[in-house]
Amino acid sequence: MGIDIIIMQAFSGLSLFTILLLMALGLAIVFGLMGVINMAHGELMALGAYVTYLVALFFERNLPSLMGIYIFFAIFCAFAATFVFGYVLERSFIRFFYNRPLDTLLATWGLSLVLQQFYRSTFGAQEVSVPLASWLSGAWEPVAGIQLPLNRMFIIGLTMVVGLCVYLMLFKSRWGLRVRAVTQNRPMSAAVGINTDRVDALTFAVGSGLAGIAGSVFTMLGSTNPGTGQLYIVDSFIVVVFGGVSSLLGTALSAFAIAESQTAIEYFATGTVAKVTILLFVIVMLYFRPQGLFAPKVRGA
Amino acid sequence: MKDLRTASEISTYILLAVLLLVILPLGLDAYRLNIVSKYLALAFVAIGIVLTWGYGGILSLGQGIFFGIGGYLMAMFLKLEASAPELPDFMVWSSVEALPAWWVPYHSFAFTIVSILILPAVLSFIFSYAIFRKRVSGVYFAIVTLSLALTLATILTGAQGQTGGFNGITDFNTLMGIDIISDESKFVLYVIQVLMLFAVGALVSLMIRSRFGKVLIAIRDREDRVRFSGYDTAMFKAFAFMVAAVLSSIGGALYTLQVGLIAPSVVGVMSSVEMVIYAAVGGRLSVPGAIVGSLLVGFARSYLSEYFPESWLFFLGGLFIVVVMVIPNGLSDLVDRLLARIAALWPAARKAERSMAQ
Amino acid sequence: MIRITRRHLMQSTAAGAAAVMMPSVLRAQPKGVDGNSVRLGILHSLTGTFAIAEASMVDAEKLAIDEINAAGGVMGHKIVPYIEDGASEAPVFAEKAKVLLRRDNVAAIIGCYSSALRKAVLPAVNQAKGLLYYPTYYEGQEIDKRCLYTSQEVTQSVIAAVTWMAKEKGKKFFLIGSNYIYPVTCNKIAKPTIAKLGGTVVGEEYVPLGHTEFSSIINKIKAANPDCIYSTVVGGSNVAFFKQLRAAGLDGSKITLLSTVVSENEIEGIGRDNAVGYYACMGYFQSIDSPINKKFVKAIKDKYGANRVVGDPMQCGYNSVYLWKNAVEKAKSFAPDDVLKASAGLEIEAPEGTVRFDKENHHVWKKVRVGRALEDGQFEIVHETADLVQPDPFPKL
Amino acid sequence: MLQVNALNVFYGESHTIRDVSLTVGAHEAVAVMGRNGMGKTTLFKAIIGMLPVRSGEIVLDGVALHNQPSYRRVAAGLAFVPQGRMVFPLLTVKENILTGTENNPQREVPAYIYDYFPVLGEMEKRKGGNLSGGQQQMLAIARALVAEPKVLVLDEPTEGIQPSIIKELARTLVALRRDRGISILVSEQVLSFALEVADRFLVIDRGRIVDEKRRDDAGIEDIREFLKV
Repeated sequence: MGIDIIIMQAFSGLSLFTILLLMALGLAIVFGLMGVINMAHGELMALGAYVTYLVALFFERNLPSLMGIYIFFAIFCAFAATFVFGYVLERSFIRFFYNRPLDTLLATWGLSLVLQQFYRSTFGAQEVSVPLASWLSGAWEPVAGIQLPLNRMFIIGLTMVVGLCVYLMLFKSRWGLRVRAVTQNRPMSAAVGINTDRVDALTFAVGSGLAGIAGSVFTMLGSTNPGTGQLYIVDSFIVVVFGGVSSLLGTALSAFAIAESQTAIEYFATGTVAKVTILLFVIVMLYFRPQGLFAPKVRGA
Repeated sequence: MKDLRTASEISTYILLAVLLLVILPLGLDAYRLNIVSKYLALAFVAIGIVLTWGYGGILSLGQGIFFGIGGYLMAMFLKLEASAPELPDFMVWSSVEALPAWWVPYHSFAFTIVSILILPAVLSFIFSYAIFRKRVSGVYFAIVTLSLALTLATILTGAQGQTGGFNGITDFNTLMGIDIISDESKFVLYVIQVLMLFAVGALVSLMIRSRFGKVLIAIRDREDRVRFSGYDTAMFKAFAFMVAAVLSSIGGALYTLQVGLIAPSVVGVMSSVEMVIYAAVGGRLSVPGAIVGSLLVGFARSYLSEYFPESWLFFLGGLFIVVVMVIPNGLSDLVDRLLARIAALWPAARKAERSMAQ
Repeated sequence: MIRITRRHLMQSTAAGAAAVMMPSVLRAQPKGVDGNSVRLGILHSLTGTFAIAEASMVDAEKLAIDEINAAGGVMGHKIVPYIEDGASEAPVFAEKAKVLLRRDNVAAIIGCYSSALRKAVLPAVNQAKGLLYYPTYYEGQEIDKRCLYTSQEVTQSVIAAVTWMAKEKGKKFFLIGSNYIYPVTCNKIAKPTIAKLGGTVVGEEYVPLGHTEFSSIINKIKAANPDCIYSTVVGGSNVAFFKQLRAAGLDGSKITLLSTVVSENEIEGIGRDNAVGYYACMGYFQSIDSPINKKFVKAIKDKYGANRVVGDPMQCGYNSVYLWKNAVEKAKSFAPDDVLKASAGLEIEAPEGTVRFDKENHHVWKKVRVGRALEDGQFEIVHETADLVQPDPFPKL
Repeated sequence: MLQVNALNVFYGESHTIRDVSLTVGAHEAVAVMGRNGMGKTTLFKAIIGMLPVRSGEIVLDGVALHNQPSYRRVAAGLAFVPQGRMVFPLLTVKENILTGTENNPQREVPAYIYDYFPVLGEMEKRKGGNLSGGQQQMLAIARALVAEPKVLVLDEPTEGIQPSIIKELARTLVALRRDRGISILVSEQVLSFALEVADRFLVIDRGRIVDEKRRDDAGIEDIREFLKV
């Protein structure tokens, strides 16, 4: 195994890390912070992907000269669409379930079926494909023999930006302060004057919007079909739970750990072995640390 | 109120018995009856879910695991019988030269039956007792079991030479030399299955009414309080979970017999979650409700997908949402409330009558 | 997509009600025939994973039925399609097959996609003494007495594909497939064939079904540095595989990749840009230059829109209806046993050219072609077998 | 100023607060005295909106609040220091205080807060959960104070606090009332503390107000006896 392969493998791990992180960020907010188990989270990603597809179609037909940068509009639209959808969803549906986590799980599972069928009826059962801008296709070759795919580099960069934005919003903004307060003690937050209803709706919407961004970005790597969301949902949950609910840093570390081990195992064994090993490892870890690997030290009051 | 629930449960059993043993066999074609028996196999799982979720507050999204264990073990026996003395066909294609060691005991029917009952019991008890000892909460338990279901499905799909992979195990026609494809034997199986279902249902109903059931309910409502009173709550929960696992396994074995195949998709995440909805529709607090729920969802699935092949998922998804939002305790609760209202009217009505007479 | 007409709905409801009321003995008329119409079952996935492929197969099968009806039907009987959704799940396929055979009493079923689905359906078909046309390429290893296989079985495509690659592109092979029976069998046949041709296999990998993360596999391919990649990756994974392969710099100009599972239909999902320059080996390509194919493609586009493309499984579904019709007319009977008997050696002119049932093994003799994907999503045919290739479902390796 | 009229509250199935009426005037400090389980906390939670009111009214300066969510009541001029403090354990001291400024969002803690509670200034960056009980109590009061309330509602502020800190707490509350002109409604079991802070004393027993005394009333010490029983 040459040094070139080692470098490319390390890069693969890094890339998978950003993908898992992007996937899990929205869920970390919705599930980790709000405690809402949204089984339709994957379908929100699919929504982002379909919006990206529509934006691509629009540019292809009306603004072919701007095809090179459509992806930025697409990511924004995907975020906006899922944000709004998430907001409406929270107000009309999720908020009735705050004290019944297990029921939320079932109801949102039903929602995911409805959404899948909606996509199927609207976009057809076939895969839809989104064109990749020419500056994002191909690979960067710093030295001969090492090719680093440009679209993956783009995703790594974007994830960093998104991660930073989420960090700033949560820890440096008023909204973030409210969210963290509500997370820790909902009734007390209301009793200090925080409009918890609005915080809930906005938080859920932001989490959904992040799913939309993830879905939009994944069109560069994979396929979009009505069932796409199902591929992501369990992985996302595993990343969040493994990292320790209510810790974004934990989510990031857990995504990193899972990604690196998965790519390494995949290289030396097979994809199936990698997947099973990771799943079993996570389950065993959760047995020893049910609060997650990186749960915060200060326990709730 | 409690007597009323018992009364309504007993009358549901009687109605179900009439439906399953008289009306359906007379009214349905043999192939339709076979489809009913598919739902009834799932009803075993639903009864287990009533016990764990409804009364124990433990939601498992991995009942497919135990359903799969039962189903696969039964399929292994049937497949060995079908292909003896050769290797099962999928092993031949996957270049497996000799029968894997863990397959060998499944030449024996007795061993198969025993392991269908014992294996899930042992696995589920060890697993859940360990988890419950850690005081893992409901949501975590749901997600851990969901991941386990995914893991099992991945292993089954991946280990093709040993499990038949994605296609699963199919293509067997006899059980101990008896043809199981013919309508007659399917009918006999059906009757056996219905009787087993009633036996199991009665058993679980009794469990719920026993001291065990009372402690379980107390644990569901205030676990710490029960723990402080000196009970090993983890033991109670694990026991309930074990009973549910064995029921699922029995259901899986019957499913394999009735449907004639078992595959990872029957074991995985999707079907595991769907099993919960059977219990939810019927009422998570009612054992006969679980049977009714399985039948209703099954029928809805079959008929809607026949007449609305493109939009029936809307109905299925909508059903999840409506049940959870509008009738969280399911149909049986709706019926109970209705009965309670009628019962409340009854003495009042009689009193009114009497006063009129005076 | 398919729209169930109101009429069909009422018909099948009525039939269902009748079937429920009537003991089966009373319904002993010729199978599937009522008056001057005949019922044909179509059993594919309209929902779930396989809907991607199967929904368009239903379209092609319905086109064939319309054409036959417009031309006067089968022996004067109009074909009434009975369409059921198997939802990509084997148990549902088994259930729906029973509904079609026993409630609707169809004369034959055309359907199924993956082998799991077919294997779930066959016991029901055998029990009801029905007939199944199976229009998808598959791994062979089966000759069911009540099943007719109208697409290529694995030896027909794999041997042609590998031989062509070894002769034209190089002898170092990397085999990659999804982890299930079809790819495993393909590679089992590919390996001795490659050895016979003097080639070597430098890697063999299987990814879980639905896998979308290929970077480690691509690194393995790079490390092995093969001349040719033979791919049997299926479904949505293909999209990810092709996209990531290209992004990693291994596009069609740098490496030869040939798949036996990618047809024009899949290309639409993979994205034309991503597939350019890669090869596929199939019995049928939309670009086949023959009058009968042009007519077929035009009919599809007229009926379903100018953007529709036609792939191998669609065409095989379409052929299946004609193969059934011709067999019925040859047998002068709708009875499945007669149709089966008449099918041995039956030959038709299909869009892909001559297709002929083997005298014994229920599979078809057909030409096999290698095509190179172009920018418009079509394949340029670069190789075509000289003669019809013999089906050999149980090859001796 | 704050009027509670014929309030009835249920805690689960049990009728915990029965026809309670009370008023707190401008600049007034009122203490609700009672033993554990007599309904003090239920009453206060109902006043701030953490428990629903079955019947009765809560009116602040003519604005009816009993059907409003908690945050509206805070916006109208109530602020709450709950039993057990309930500071946000994972937020820093500064962040904890800032959560109270929803009526007038600020990025910095107003200077007067650290004048009253210098220790909080020193611990600005510590996590709320890592403070001692007394410090948490100060933090909870500071958090309520920055909302600039008309009426400060404190539920058992001395519970689980060292005697030395209790004295400091009493001094601070007196100073707050004097300097900032706010009214105080406090529930207590400790009469000595209440005597320092409040002018008027309501005695609550099994969900009803059974007695009322002023500080200089004869028999004020009877309350002590009552609390002991």
